[in-house]
Amino acid sequence: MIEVFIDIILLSFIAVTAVAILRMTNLFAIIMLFGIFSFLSASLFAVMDAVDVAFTEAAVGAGISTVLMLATIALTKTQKEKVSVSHRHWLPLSVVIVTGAVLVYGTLDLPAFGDPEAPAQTHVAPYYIDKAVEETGLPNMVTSVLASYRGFDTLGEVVVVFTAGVAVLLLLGGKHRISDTGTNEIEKNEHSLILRVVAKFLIPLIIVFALYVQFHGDFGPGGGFQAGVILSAAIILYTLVFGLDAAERVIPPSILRILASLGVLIYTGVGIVTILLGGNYLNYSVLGDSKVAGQHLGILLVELGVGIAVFAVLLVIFLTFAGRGRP
Amino acid sequence: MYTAVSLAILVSLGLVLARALLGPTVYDRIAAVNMFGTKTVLLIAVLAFSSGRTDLLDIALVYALINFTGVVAVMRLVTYGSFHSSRKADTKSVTADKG
Amino acid sequence: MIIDILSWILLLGGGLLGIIGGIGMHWFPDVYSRQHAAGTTDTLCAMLILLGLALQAGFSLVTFKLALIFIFLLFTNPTASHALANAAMQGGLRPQLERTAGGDNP
Amino acid sequence: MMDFIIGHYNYWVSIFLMMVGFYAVISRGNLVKKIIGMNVFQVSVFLLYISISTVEQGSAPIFTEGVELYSNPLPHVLILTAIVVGVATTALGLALVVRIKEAYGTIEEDEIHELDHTL
Repeated sequence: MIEVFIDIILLSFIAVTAVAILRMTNLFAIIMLFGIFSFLSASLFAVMDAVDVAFTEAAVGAGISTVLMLATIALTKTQKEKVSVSHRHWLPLSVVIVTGAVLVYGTLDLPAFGDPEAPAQTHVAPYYIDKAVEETGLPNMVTSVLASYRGFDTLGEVVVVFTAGVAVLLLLGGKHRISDTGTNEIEKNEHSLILRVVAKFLIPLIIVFALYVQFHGDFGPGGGFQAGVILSAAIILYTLVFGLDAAERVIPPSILRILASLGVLIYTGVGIVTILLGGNYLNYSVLGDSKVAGQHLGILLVELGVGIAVFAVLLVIFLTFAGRGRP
Repeated sequence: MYTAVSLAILVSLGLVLARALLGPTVYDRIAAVNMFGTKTVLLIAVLAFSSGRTDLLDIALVYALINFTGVVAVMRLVTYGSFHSSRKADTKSVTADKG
Repeated sequence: MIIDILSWILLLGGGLLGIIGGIGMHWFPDVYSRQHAAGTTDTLCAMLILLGLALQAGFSLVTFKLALIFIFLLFTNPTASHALANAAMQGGLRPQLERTAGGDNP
Repeated sequence: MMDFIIGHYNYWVSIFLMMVGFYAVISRGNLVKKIIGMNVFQVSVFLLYISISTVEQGSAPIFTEGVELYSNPLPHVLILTAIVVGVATTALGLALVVRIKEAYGTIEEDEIHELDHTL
């Protein structure tokens, strides 16, 4: 009962936050509120038993997306949204109200929240719940569905992430000089000592935790996507505290580009190996002595590929944003 | 018992959310986001115990770690104006905030 | 039994501090005093609740994770408060030293 | 009646968020605001999917001894990957905004249209 109550309260909070995001004009404040919005949605996922999803949202929303939006604000030098008076507000408002009303009418026939007899619960899901543990030997069903049963789907997603990274590089990667930063100062970090000491202590722990998430993902919540995001957040923290040049000395962008390709290559390569061993593409059963061992090995490799690709792509995106307009 | 604690955390979440909505300066909002993050960590930790799913503690752990990155990013932007230069930016434009 | 009562007291104390911190964010007149109220109660609230939960968990991997969360919060929270106050000061915001006549401060 | 409201509250809030995001995209001229509106829209879809996957009294889909009822793992998989893809595509959108700013000097839609016409 208490979970339903928490659920309702959090949903009300998230609705209030969304309206505030809509009404505010200061973009900086909006991004702060968007951080809170993402905290709330991750808590909601946790309340609704979606542990892995909450994990991903926690790692993405609190770190990466806020940082990227802030970088955009810095690059476009726009703090405030211009509100034009001439805008006719009734047209979009009426479109939205009509669409919303139709959608709400549609929900009246939906099964109630948490109904175990709902159509979504009775088709393919029972198969996964009954067979996944037995067929792959992994307790975390989300991982086995992600990497094995729906391996094609995940391959597609990884390629989309990779493509987005390439596109960001093409758009912002080149050297772009801004005229007003004429002084060539030596990158000297003025951030306070306290921040640097704490960051030095935290960053190794974040990296170790990311590795735990990567390899424990078969048994508990976690996996390649989450680990990649957490690992890139660690390097982003390093960049923020010690400066961009220092970070590029630690991980040169050329290596990151190779890593991003390598991640996707590992994923597709596992598929090719399964074909060569006489199975179907991404059917890991042929990889090991027994079916279960093969599945386990295949999932481990594929998750590793996903982790490397996501880590490298997100970091490339961040470094490209951060380095834009550098003198 | 867990119910009482989660209710208390929800109340404080509401109060912090109100502060984030009201402003008036950016720093109030940043403080609110930071405190919201900590309270979310606690809420998830309490929830992990009340429902007996201790896996949720991993999420709380992620939050405790990643929340810091976001706050540092905001500080850096407010103080330096960009992520690559170490020159002090004209911060007046950022701090002059009316919600 | 004693451990149970002790952990309940800790949990309730933590919850109470959370609410007090939330009220503190509205009670005080300027950024620095609000940050003071939020930062101090926040860290202690987290400490009490995590300690209370650890007492419930006994000695296991769960306690270890709670201890990790505890250590992270112990380090990051005051650091964030420090960085925030520092940024506010550099941003040109002065602490309000005089009591305002019509304010809602005590 | 109360049961009906509690049973559908999740869907209604999802739709509300979706409409807030939609409104931000179609009525606001600022491109960053539009992208944030798109993100709100996106989160509403995530919430809807996860709401559908939830089973009352169910446990998280990680096999544990003695647990019979699990939530549906399939929407979790879809949304998990969608979140990471979402942040990558958001980054792409933001990169486009940065380029538009460099080319036009503004990120307000009206002003961009005006500049297009005067050229």
